[in-house]
Amino acid sequence: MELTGKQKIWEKYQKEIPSDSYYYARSCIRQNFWPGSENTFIKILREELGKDIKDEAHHTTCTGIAYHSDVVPLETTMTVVARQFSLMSESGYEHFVPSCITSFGLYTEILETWHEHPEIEQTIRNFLKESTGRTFEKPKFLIHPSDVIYSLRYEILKKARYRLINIETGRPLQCVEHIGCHYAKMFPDAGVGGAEFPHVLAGMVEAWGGEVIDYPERRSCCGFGFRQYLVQANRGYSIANTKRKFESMEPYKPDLIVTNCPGCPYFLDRWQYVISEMEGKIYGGDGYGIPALTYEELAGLVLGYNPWELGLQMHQVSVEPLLRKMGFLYDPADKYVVGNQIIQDRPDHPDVLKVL
Amino acid sequence: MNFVCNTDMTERLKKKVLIIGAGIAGLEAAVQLMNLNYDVEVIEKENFYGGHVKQWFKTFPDFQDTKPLIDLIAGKPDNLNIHFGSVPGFAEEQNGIFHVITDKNLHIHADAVLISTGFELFDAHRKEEYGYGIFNHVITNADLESFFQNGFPETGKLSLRFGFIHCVGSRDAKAGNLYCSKVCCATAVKQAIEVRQHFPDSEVYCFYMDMRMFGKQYEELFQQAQEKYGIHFVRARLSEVNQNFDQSLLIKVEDTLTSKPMKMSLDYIVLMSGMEPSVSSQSIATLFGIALDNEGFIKVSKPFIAENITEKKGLFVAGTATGPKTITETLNDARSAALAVHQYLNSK
Amino acid sequence: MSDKKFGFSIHSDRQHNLDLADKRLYRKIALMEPSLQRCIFCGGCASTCTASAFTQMSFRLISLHLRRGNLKEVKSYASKCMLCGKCTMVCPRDINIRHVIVLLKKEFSGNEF
Amino acid sequence: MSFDPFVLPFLLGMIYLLIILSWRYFKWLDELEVNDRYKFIRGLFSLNLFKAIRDVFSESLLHRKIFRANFFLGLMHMSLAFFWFLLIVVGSIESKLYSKYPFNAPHDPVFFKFFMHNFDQFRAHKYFFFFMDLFLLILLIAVAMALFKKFHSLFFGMKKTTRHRFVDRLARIFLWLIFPLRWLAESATAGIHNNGGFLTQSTGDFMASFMNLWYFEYPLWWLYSSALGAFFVILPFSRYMHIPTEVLLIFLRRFGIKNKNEIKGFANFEIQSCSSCGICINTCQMDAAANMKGQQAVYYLQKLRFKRNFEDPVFNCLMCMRCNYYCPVDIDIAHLRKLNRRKLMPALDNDHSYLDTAGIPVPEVSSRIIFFAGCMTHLRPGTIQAITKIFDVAEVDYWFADKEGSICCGRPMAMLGAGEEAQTMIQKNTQLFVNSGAKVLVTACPICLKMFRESYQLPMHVIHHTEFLKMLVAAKRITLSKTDASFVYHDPCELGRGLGEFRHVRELLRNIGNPDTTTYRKNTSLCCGGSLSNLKIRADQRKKITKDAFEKLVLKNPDMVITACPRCEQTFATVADRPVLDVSEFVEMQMTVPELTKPRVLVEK
Repeated sequence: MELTGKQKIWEKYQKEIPSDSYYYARSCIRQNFWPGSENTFIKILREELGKDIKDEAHHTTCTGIAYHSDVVPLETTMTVVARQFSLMSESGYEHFVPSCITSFGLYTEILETWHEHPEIEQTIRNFLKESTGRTFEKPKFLIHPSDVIYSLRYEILKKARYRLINIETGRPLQCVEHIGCHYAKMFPDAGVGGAEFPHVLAGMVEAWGGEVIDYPERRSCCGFGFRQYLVQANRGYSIANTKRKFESMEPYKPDLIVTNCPGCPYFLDRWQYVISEMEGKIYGGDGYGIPALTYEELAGLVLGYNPWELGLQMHQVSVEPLLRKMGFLYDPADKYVVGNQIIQDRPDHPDVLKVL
Repeated sequence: MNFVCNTDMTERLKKKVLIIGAGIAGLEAAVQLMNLNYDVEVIEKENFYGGHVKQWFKTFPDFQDTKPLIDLIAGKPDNLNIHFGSVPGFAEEQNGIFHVITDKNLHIHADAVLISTGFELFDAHRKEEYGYGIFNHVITNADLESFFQNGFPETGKLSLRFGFIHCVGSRDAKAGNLYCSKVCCATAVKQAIEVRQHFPDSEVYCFYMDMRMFGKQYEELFQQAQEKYGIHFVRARLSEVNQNFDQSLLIKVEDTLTSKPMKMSLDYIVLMSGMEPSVSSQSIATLFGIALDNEGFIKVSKPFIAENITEKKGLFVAGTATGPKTITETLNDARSAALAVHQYLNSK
Repeated sequence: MSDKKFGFSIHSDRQHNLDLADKRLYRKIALMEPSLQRCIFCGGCASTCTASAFTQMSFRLISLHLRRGNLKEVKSYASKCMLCGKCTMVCPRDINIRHVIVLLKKEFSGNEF
Repeated sequence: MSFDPFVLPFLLGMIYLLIILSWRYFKWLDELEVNDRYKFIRGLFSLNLFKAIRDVFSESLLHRKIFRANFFLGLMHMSLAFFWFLLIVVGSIESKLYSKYPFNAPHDPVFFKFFMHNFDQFRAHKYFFFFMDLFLLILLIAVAMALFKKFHSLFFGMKKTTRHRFVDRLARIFLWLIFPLRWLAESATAGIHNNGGFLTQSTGDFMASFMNLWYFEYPLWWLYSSALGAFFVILPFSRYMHIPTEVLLIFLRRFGIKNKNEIKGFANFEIQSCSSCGICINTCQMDAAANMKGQQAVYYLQKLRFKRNFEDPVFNCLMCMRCNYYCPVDIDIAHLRKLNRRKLMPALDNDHSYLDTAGIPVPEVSSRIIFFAGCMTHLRPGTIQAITKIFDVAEVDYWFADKEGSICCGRPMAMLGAGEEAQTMIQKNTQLFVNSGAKVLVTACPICLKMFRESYQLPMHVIHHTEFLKMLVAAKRITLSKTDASFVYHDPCELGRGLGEFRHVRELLRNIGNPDTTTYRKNTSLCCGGSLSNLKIRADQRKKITKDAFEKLVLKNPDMVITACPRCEQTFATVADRPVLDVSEFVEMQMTVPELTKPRVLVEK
């Protein structure tokens, strides 16, 4: 593979990323999938990098998941999004940073639609006026938090206490990066590095010492796919997609998977358990599986945050083997400590997947 | 094909024709016009004549060597005065005389100008998903022709699996070209046979949407490829290329005849790049102020009956500058353009 | 493997992997009847086939599944053939289809396939 | 009973030969089925015995059938066989008369001249000497002709001759040496004891003039005897096994014994009586037109006899049965091929269960006549249209059974030797015909016709549409007008040689014009090359045969080619440069229908 070929493509898809004053729109499902991630993002920006990020409480879900599941019509979603924008401009910000990839894709799609059909924008303005009496300004920049982390990856490197290097072998950790489809597949220019070879996560991994694996099924879907997993009858289709990805990445023996979307890490993590139960197959990590992290968790680990504050105990696939590879000093007992009391009822152990 | 015409034209002042582009179209037109006793001057941006065909290894369907073919067309090259490495910088027309200044500051006054700037091969980089320039064994038809001439890079493995991908940059809205470049199917079959001859125990697949083997002996070549060389033809449209753990290339297609998705690994992928309007013909069109058709080729004044005439008097066009053509069609087009120039200069 | 019930199972991967396809039979038949390689899967044979009026029988699919290594389908289709030879009469590529069918049956009655 | 050591090779060879032949014949006769054995024994005491002897005389000795292929070829074989027979018979009479004792040793007549020198008390010796020398002279001429044929076989009408095996060539050399050696031996003795006839005496005197015969006489007799002995030793393993075996074959045939479904018993007799003469090579179009080697009957029988791989000649044969017709020994080669097709054909394990649920069309109103076009005729809509139009004009009350398509009659599968596995199709079609309650089944395809007649048990009269059209004309249901366009009629193999039907079509066509304007007609008709029973032939080879057959068919440049089989029609159409019509289309053209004044002329004269 010729890296120069990829770099040529990345040069074509450069994206301007503002360096400060972000209006952060939290994700509706990421908080219960990975509760630590969003707080880590805000903590890194504010405490580590001294950025101004507005974590405003009045914004709602972007209804993207409902729109993609055909539950909510597009006009309603547009009006909700318009209200988000009005909250942003009301609190004096111009750069809108939606935490979830699906939202990012939705906002890009809506802004693109308004750009192409101004008349729709006008009707949405009337809807918003009628329903909430609000007006809104379109954000100057719509960027995804992984873009922000990507653009600040070297600042984070300066403050890093660990590298993505395997302590025993000294070789860089083999990292699979999986980009949420709604990030750049629909609007290649909206993503860093375009649709085919996005650079946003690869940039972070390479910056922090890891090595990116380019396995054949790198671009296919992680298995999340909204309606596929909502309806139980379809779940077999969703998990089949995930299985194909793991079959394809297995020869490369990846140490971790980094993602930038709410659903991908969740399904790449949980389906490993289900596949192991159904087919008795575990893809690597000598029986412990391959940990699937969000980029905020990864950044947190590189910065040396306490893994249990990052919420890594919420993962099905144990993260401890990865921590050991990175030489991470952590206290295993803290795993089930919340505040000052220890949680007694522990999740029972799966039959096949080894868990620490 | 040279015929000398010795009518009364010899006495009057010799008229001059400027030909832009010394590909086979330009060469053929130059030779024909010189036989008609015109003074011909040719500008060529490269430093060799023969254009694309010169860089080709063998023609189809008869596997003829291209170099002798070009020598045949060019006849006695020394009395063709060709200015190599020069491009028209400025052009204007006053009462029938074209005044052209090249970027090397060469001034040419001609009674008629023939544009034969040819085509450009579609840049396969633009089909990012096919990984040209990213995976090292993804090559184009042009690369393969040069490999045949100057040898293959060391491949190590002997039983190679080759995959020819038809319609790269042609018949493809994503690549911006809806038209069919018409010669790539025959070229693919020819190259597939050459690969089988070059690597006797290689396995060769061709992935096509339709096999457009329209010319004489093309279908026979296709049958020979199937039966004699055992080349497999799969009706499928390549979606993306990835790389396996062992550096071989994994392709994903739908086998449309069994309506099932299919994948396979290949050692070489040959992208059959199609013909695109060349940048030089577009810049020359703007230079002379003539229009392009909606595919970007030079617009001819009337289809069928005036394919060599542009909307500007005295300005003619020949060859693949107006659209994809085979070698035969290009040469015929050049001869008819020479005739059109001749009729124009006689009536002037 | 655990006996937990999930209420759904993993859909089997419909993607055909040509690398793993068993092409031995196709190569063997193509050696004995080279005209088979000229097949362009136009379906002329399937359209005139007397058996296809009554059941799922198409030599186009036999020729295709043979190349793809799906020998189960090939065997089931070939068993429907009446050997009447009409396909051989309409094939635009002059393929000796009846000979291919008989060769297939010989191979299937042998122990290798 | 005189004796000398030199007779030993002859004697031992003779005894060895008799033992081998009797052992083989006994084995084969033993393989005959029980009722065939009774037929054989009954035959020995019946009139057929004399008919058989007459056949032996006309075939084994005079080789009458070879004369039909080529006069000189016949002459050569006749003179060799018949006069050698006379030499033996007359020789033994001569030696018995001389010794006045009815029995003598087998070698006496052969070496008679060596032992017996003075003949004064044997008054008739002059005539014997004359005839014996005459026979010997003819035999020598025959051997000379055989040698000449080796270098100029075309003179004998043989474009191609058989590539013989080494053993056959060796046996032939010994056979050719026998008579010259006898001649030299007898001449040497005549030179010394002048007991020769006109030929041997003159040669003897001539030899005596320049060499001392005393040295040469004895060795010559040794050579003559060992040539005979060697020939007898090799004979059972060579093509000359044909000499004794064909005689027995003729007897078996006369006694009504026929081929069964296995390569044993009668089949062995047929196989061993093939003399590899090679006549079948020239008649085989696969060789003549497509230059295909090794499939002809002679090679197939050779491979069959010497247990070599005969898979190719078995399946790579058009089964047009031209070699059957031309074979001077009348071997049923097509049947022998079909037997091995059944053996070599893989198990088809057909799953025709889908036919059980397939509906059987039934006529709304039952009619006496069923018309079954046949699946290949559906590829010739012109024929179907013509037949239905004729039936309408003639107001024939018929039911078009396979209007919407049909189940294959099973013959193409049977031709490959897998007849039993076509049972489901046969039963289904039988039900179709029986349910309809018709009395006459008319089909347009000779291939179906042969199958319905031979492998179906149909309670109805099965005829070809040409025969039915003839009946319509005879019954004045349709009237035909003469044509001034010239045409040639091609006899399809399955209808002509296959079923022996030549008369009906000709009587029908005579109402229109002269059908016999080609030398290739009736039994000698050429195969169109489209036959389905050849499994392995390539398309380009087929095309060569079709082209060659068509060119020979239109030698006299007729305006049209008429045939009676959809397969021939379609095959010829691919190479034809003029219209190729089915008989029905031709009849429909020439039919004068009351309101249609002028017949539709296809070719302007």
